[in-house]
Amino acid sequence: MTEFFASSRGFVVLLLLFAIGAAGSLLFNKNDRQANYWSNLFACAGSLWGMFVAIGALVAPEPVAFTLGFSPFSLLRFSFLLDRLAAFFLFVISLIAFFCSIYAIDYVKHYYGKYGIGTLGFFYNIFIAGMLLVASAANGLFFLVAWEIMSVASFFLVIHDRDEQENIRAGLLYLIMTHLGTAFIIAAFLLLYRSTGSFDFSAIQSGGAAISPVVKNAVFVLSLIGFGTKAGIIPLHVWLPAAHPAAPSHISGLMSGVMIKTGIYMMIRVFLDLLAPFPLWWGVVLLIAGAVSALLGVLYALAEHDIKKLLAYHSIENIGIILLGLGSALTFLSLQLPTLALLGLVASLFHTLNHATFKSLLFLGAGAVINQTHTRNMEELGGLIRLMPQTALLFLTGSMAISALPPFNGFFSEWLTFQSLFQGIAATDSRTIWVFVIAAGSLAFTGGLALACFVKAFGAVFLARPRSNEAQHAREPSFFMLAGMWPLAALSLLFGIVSGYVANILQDVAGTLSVFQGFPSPFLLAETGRISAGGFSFVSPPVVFLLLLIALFAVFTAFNFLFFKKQKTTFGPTWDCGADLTPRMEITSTGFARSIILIFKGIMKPTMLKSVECRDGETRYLPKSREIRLGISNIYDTCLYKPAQDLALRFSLYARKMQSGLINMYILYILAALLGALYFSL
Amino acid sequence: MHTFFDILQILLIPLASPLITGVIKKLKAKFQNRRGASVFQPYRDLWKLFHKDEVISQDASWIFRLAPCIVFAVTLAVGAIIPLIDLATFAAPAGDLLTVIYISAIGTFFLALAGLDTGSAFGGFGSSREMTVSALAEGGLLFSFLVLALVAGSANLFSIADSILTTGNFYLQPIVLAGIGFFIVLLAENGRFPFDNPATHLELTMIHEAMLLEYSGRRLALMEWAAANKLFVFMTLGANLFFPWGLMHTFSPGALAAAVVIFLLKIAALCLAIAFIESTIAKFRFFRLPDILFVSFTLNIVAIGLIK
Amino acid sequence: MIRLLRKTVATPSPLISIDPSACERVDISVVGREIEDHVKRLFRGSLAIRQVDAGSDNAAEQELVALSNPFYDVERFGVHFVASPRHADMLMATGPVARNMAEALRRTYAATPDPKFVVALGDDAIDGGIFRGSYAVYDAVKNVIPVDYEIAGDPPSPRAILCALLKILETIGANSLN
Amino acid sequence: MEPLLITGTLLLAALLTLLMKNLRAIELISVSAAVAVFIAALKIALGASAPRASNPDGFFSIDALGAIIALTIAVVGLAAAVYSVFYLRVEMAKGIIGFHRVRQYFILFNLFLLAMLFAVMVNNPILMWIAIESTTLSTVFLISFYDKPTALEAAWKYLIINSTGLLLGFFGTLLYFTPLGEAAGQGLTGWKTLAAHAAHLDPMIAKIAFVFVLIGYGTKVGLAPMHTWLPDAHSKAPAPISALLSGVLLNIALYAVLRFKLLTDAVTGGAFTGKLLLAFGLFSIIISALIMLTLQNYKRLLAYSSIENMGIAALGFGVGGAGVFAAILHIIYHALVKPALFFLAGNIFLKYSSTKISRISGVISALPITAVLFLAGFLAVTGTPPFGIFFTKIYVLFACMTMYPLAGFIAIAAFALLFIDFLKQAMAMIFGEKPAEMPMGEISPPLWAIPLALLATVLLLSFYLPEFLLELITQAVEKYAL
Repeated sequence: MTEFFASSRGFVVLLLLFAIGAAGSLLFNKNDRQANYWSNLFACAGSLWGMFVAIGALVAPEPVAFTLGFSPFSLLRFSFLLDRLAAFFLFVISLIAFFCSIYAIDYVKHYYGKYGIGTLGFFYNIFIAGMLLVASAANGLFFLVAWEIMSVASFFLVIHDRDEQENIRAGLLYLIMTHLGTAFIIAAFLLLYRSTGSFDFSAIQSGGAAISPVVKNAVFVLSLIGFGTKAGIIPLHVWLPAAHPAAPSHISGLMSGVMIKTGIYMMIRVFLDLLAPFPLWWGVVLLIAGAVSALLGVLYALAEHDIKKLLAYHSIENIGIILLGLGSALTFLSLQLPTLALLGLVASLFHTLNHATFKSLLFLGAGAVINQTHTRNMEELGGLIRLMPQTALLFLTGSMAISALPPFNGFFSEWLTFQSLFQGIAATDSRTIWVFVIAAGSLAFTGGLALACFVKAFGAVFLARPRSNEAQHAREPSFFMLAGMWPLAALSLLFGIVSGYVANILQDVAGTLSVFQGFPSPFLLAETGRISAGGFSFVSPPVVFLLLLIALFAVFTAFNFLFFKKQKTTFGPTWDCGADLTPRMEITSTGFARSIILIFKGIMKPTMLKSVECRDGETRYLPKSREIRLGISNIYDTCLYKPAQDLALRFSLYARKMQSGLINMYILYILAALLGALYFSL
Repeated sequence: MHTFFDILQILLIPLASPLITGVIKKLKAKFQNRRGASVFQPYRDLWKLFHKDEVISQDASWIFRLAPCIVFAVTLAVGAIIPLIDLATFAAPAGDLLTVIYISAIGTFFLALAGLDTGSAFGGFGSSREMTVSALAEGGLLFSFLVLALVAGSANLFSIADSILTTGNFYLQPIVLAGIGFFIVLLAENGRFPFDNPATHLELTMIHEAMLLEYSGRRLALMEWAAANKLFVFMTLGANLFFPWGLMHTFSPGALAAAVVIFLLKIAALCLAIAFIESTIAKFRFFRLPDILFVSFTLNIVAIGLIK
Repeated sequence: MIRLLRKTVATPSPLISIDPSACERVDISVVGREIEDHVKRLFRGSLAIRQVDAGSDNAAEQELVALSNPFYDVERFGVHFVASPRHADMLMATGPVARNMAEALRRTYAATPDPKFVVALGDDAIDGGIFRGSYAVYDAVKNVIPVDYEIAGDPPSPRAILCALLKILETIGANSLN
Repeated sequence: MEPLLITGTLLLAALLTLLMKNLRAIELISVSAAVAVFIAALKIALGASAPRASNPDGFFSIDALGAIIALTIAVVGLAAAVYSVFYLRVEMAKGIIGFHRVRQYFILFNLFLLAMLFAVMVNNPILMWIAIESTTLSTVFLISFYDKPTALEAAWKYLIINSTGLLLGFFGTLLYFTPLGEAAGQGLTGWKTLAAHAAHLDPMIAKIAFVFVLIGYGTKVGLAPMHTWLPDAHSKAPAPISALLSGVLLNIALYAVLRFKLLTDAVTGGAFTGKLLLAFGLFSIIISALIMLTLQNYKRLLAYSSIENMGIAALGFGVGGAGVFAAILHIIYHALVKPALFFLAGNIFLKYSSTKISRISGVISALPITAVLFLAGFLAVTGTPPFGIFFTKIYVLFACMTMYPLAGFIAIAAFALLFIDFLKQAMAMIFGEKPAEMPMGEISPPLWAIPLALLATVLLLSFYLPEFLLELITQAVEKYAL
């Protein structure tokens, strides 16, 4: 049975499901209801099928490779390779897409009559199919096609809510950035083609030894920038915090949960699979990029009061964490420490899976909140835990998982990442050790700051009293939205508890890469569900889970049912030194993060705007309202993108001067070109 | 026999922790030339609070009500998996230094959420400050343990203690530096001077207390108790990881007696150190605190450099 | 409010006034030891006091602060001051209750969990003292919240407060025996 | 046979139109002439794809590339004819033009088609030059169709610059005749004769000749810096004419350059001509990428995009190898996409009566289908998969990469910039608030159905090339790739 799924026929069925979903929803464009059900049910079915395909490819003894169709272009082959790495990413994509599609059934209802659901469903199906193709393509050109399809489809999803001018701008930025990234990727593949004479991954891989070091390094830099743009490495991240809030929430969940991971996938594929062996500095660069992204990502998240932007910045942070694992894997490989490299790679893969589950959960939860309150501004939310208890619990689960609190899954992948960094400190020489120290230090601070950030996010959205009228009338989301979120929360916990087994599977996945062939002695061992990093350290997820569960259960039981039961509990207003406590006096999300922002003001360059409006214009004694806005100046815009844009504009204006409108000048150009060409040719 | 120790291990922390706070208070009183309350006063406070009624804010959710249980359970759980007296307990297989750090972070997480839950202005900024301090303390905490792990070649706390115990103090300087780094974090995480004043009545300068202002009765008792537990856990970590001498390897009555006595001496010395610091320096301005925490981090980095 | 009124009406002999001028010359360590005994018996060894300033002139506060200094050191007797009425067993209200502070005082009372005692400290708190009759004050704490005990003095000295506290504890003990 | 038929049909159509007094009849004549031409061109293409079918020495002689270009002319001509009918009906209804203008339009339209096809089909460089020159003449009045001062100015520039350029081209052409000697006097000199004598060409003269031809016909191709007439002309002409100008006329001039390139290569080898083409192609791409960033007029945007695409084709022919294959395909795709875009621009113009980008917003509300198609066309023309231009660009790049990596990198950067330019401008037009008083909905179905058909054809051709087309391309590649 599994052979059927993981075969060309199984894959064609997979693509057909999405194609029918896409085509059907376009046909039903006139009827929102039909389009909704059609597109999302087919997306569900497709994702489910995708999971089967992935599992089939995971259990298959050999990588599944096949070619579909033909093309008029000799270099383009629709060839697929489902090795375990690809299968793993297929699985993650399908898994998240499945739950997001379930969620979408109810979520998109609020677009009825406003925007066409047909086009949404069309691009949604194309988008998922594009991601699946990206993960399974085995030919550079075919990959680029899939990559662009994914990007363009997601662009149309981002601008779906097109009446907001801001969303259009976000989509524009997104597509520009992603296209720039693609340009770099194209350059990288062309260089590879130049050296190996093929776009096929297998040919590139076998010809990898012949590539000169200069070209290899160039390919590394180009593809790091190219894929890094998609993944959201700082400073290439600028599109992420803009595009995620603009997109519908289930799209944000998919984009943040899995789409940006395709960048990671391709990095693994290109660096580890195609280009190995490589010099040490590759890994070091990745480690530094990861450290910077993780730390800055979480700091920017802290400064954010738009819930979806906050989550978007956390995606950047988590990409940084994934890169730390990947970077240590590369470093270890170039230091001839393959077992440690396997550890690092497993860490990054595991964090990829985990981040996909809890980040999509958080985005879906945020979507439920926004759907009810019609605002993304956390300063206007609050108190929703009473009105939306299930959503609150789900969001809390996601928050705990992303803050790496045991026994949720985020902790165990971060644990693995830490271990690989620790191993780097323990096992490498005196120069590289400092890179690992910096990386481990930034990861440690990242963990602490992420915790602070999610206290802020959860507190500002769900706790205390509602800060706006709309937040007072929120209601629990409807069935399918909850049905999409609950399993993700359950998975966050489950992947944590069984993380020993998951790590074992991932070790098999990572071990099939060519660089790990011929190295015995798996470093990670999961006996009785325990994850161990060699002799250095181990953690036993089930024991941790049971320990916490028993401790909590014992304390709770003793507290509530055994002792001191006869004390009365009364309810009263919150004590605030006798003052009238209004929701406006609650700490705001800006206020919460203020101290951290000010501590890191050297890095974050905060901008504080104070404005006071007075009742009496002259004396200014009686303020009517005060407003303080704490913002972060966007140094990437001011120092990187704005100058580049200005430069382009200046060149453009120079070039336009050419088109002066004077016919004499035009004729002069012709003569000048003639003379110039004659001069150079003779 | 082991079962007995296992139970002892679990119960020792919560049972003894109020005593530790009592002792520190007593020592502080002595430094101030006062007689001070009895060392058992914290037990009396808890006992009384458990018998009082509760007033809960009507804006509070289940987070506020459940948080004391979670915070307390977390300290219990952490207390169960650290080396206390015996190096061969059931707790050893649970995890390593990261597990301890991140499990205790659960407590901080819910404590801070509980501070936000009632919508009180004090609770809000208490949470904000607590999270700021604990976020910045995390680097120092992790790296001080990491120094030990690198010395010992293992990240398991029991193995660390064991290894340092058996190989002697070959790496004296790094361990001392890391120990100082850890001590700073201990003060920060437990809201002691110069980070926080545990006895303050001024809402505007509070960190830890501000989050508890809304609690009353038995939930307050549980929170206070959990705070005492946490302090004891940190002191135990400091005493048994950085100076592991006296820990019991294999059971024998003599070893047990020696272990208990030495452990108590170490804890007493730490209590004295904390009381001394609290009596001799003032609380720092909030925005000076990061500097101290970065000092802790830097000390540990230097220690790592010394090992290599 | 209604609950409060009903309670005010329902409680028999609500108020015990204590004039501590008699115990000016007693040894505070003796008084303290007795307080300690009572606190142990009545409050399980821990008496938490929340001081409420309801428009006081700060005289009484000075004296209360003095209780914590090394000379009086009430902490050794198991008595300590707390930061929130939620933590308190006893409210010590001072001042003649300025109109703006009345609501705060009521809320403080409501915020304190049972069992709780309210002590009006100083003449201002008992009957308005020198502020009595002013339009700006309610004259006495008992006009706003139910008061259990009163400690006279303008302001009472720390020694007097301690002495009165002992008497209060004795009364509470006697009541609880009944 | 077919060439004669084409010539005859179009001449006849022009004459009949001149005589007709009935609008419907004029429309019918033009459309049916276009259909006939299309069928004939298809037949030529099918015939040329059969091996050794054409007679290389007749009056008309069509090689594989010529057949491809003729077919694109016929396809776009047909589309433009149909589109013109409905486009002009709207303009007439608005009262902008009257019956006489329409008749004049169709006469010139047919002549224009005739000149283009004749240039491709005729087997003599001089006659080809004349035909190309007459395309200029026939379109001058189409460009100044609206009689506005700016339109007249554009037409004037078009005339002067092109004539100047073509004059240089003519000089270059004559230089190729120098080695003929005796043979020059015997009747019409076909390309084959020229090719046979090309080896005797003095290398110096060959180089000079090619430079003159390149600059001369390059003016018509729109290679920078000789492109200056193009944005003005394309933006002032009625949409269907812009479509023809941009989609196919440029190709014909490029085709002429290529034929001379073959002659030159026989003497100098491919490197010389290749480098020149590459340099001008790259320069065109860079210039258009830069200028498009700050344009304020969407028809000019499309015009500059044509310059860019001609640059890509020149680049492809210049680097040779796989580049030639890509360049030929690129010409085909571009010839279909660009007219579609001009038609859509025409729809927008009909609705908004302005070509300023700043005046256009909310097209997606005002003209939903046009907006969607415009987006699709934009994606197609900027080389986004699954549209074929993506592959042709990649192929050109990779041909570039193997020979001149630096040029490849510059081209990649320019393509990225071009995409950004186009995206920025298109987004500004398509989204946002539409003017309040503007009614919603398309103007008439054919106006969007034609570009839809063209785009669908491109999409189809991106994944499936019909047998005869593939054969033609293969032949053309064989001939033009060195």
